[in-house]
Amino acid sequence: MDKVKSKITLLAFGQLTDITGQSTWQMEDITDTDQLKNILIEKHPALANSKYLLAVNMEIIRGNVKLNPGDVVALLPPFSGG
Amino acid sequence: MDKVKSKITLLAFGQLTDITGQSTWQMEDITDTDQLKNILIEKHPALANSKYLLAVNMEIIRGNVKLNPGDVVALLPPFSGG
Amino acid sequence: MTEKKPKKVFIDGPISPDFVAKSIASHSTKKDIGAHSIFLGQVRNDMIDGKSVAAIEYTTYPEMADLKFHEIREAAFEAYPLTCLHIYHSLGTVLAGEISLFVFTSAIHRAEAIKACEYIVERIKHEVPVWGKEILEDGSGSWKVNTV
Amino acid sequence: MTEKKPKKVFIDGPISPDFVAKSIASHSTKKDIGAHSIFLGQVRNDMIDGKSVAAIEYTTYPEMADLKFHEIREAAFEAYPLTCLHIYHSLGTVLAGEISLFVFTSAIHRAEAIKACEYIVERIKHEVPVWGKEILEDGSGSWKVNTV
Repeated sequence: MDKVKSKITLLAFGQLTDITGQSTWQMEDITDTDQLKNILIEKHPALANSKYLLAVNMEIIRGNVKLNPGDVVALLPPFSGG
Repeated sequence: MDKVKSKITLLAFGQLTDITGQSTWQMEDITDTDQLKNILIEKHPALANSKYLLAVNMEIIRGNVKLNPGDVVALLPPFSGG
Repeated sequence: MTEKKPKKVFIDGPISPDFVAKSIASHSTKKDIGAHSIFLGQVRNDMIDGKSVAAIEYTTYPEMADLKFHEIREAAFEAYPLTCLHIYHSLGTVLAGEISLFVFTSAIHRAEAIKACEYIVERIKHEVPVWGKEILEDGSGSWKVNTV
Repeated sequence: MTEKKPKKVFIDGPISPDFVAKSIASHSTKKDIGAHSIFLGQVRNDMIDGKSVAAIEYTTYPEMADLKFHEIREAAFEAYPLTCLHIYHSLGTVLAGEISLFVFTSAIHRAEAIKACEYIVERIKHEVPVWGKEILEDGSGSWKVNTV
């Protein structure tokens, strides 16, 4: 039960899904976005060379941000709509 | 014959036709645009209070311009296309 | 002046939405186009002396207008890398709510299409000898003055 | 954030010229409108590594895109005195030559409609989470990068 609560949801889009191999998944025991980024780069080294922004609960963040259980963190490659 | 050759053609457009009462006519023995304007205002005093530009052979002119037989002089009120 | 023949700009009566659609559709074969910018002028039912405008009757000095449209077209192609450029203007009666001006620019990238369209609309409003007589609901007329 | 429900922006597949025509026609009853400005994004058949783009497949982060479109709409109405504003964007496959973005602003005077349309297009390109994968003629894919 506590485990479910401690999870954050990850979303990847566009070219980043080629690197992450999945577009949505969950992770446990992540305290902030710096820690998250390090773990992601360890798992997917190609992310280090990728340009992307993080959105926490649909808001783009800069710098390090504390994460809470239930947060949705999205990895957004450069937009190319229109 | 010479009389025909010495004529210039006048064109009036838009609200100016309400003043001139005609949209195209000819005039004789006009040497320049200053003289033309004076004659027109004499005939149609309301022109003195009208905003308009003169085009000689489809080119808008400023200041006084010499007129030659066969020239087409147009009285252009402010444009309101679109 | 070039020797190119001026393109037909004037249309009798209003410009229909279907005409705009056909113009757009005809560009689907030009696959280097990335952006279209369109301006449409629509006749407003402004109130004048307590009476609303029912229609505008457009007249022109056709030879000079053709020359001006041609100059504006050439200048736009000179100033912006456009793929396509079309200008249509109504003559005669256009009812309130109907369209009387249609400017359509196409380019590889958006900035050029957008800037060129705006440039052309401004030049048309200031330089092309067209006059609109506003026909009021009671049938009387009032000469239109453009917003600068 | 207001309580207004975000308007539907996304369309499956290309935006047809007829859809644009219907949007234009629906404004003929709004007789205080004097000017419409329309931007259309069209898919280009760019050459990538010697192969031409046959189509773009658009995907999005729907919840965030809806939020962004809503923010952009509110900001545009705040910044410009608009009568109407419509935004449509394609999802899924749009072939080269077809239209994937349709921004439509209407105002009493031309300056507001034109400026607002440009403002909205720029914000969409920079802020809305949509991604285009260019599908090349041999079926391979290449992720699109927007012109800044």
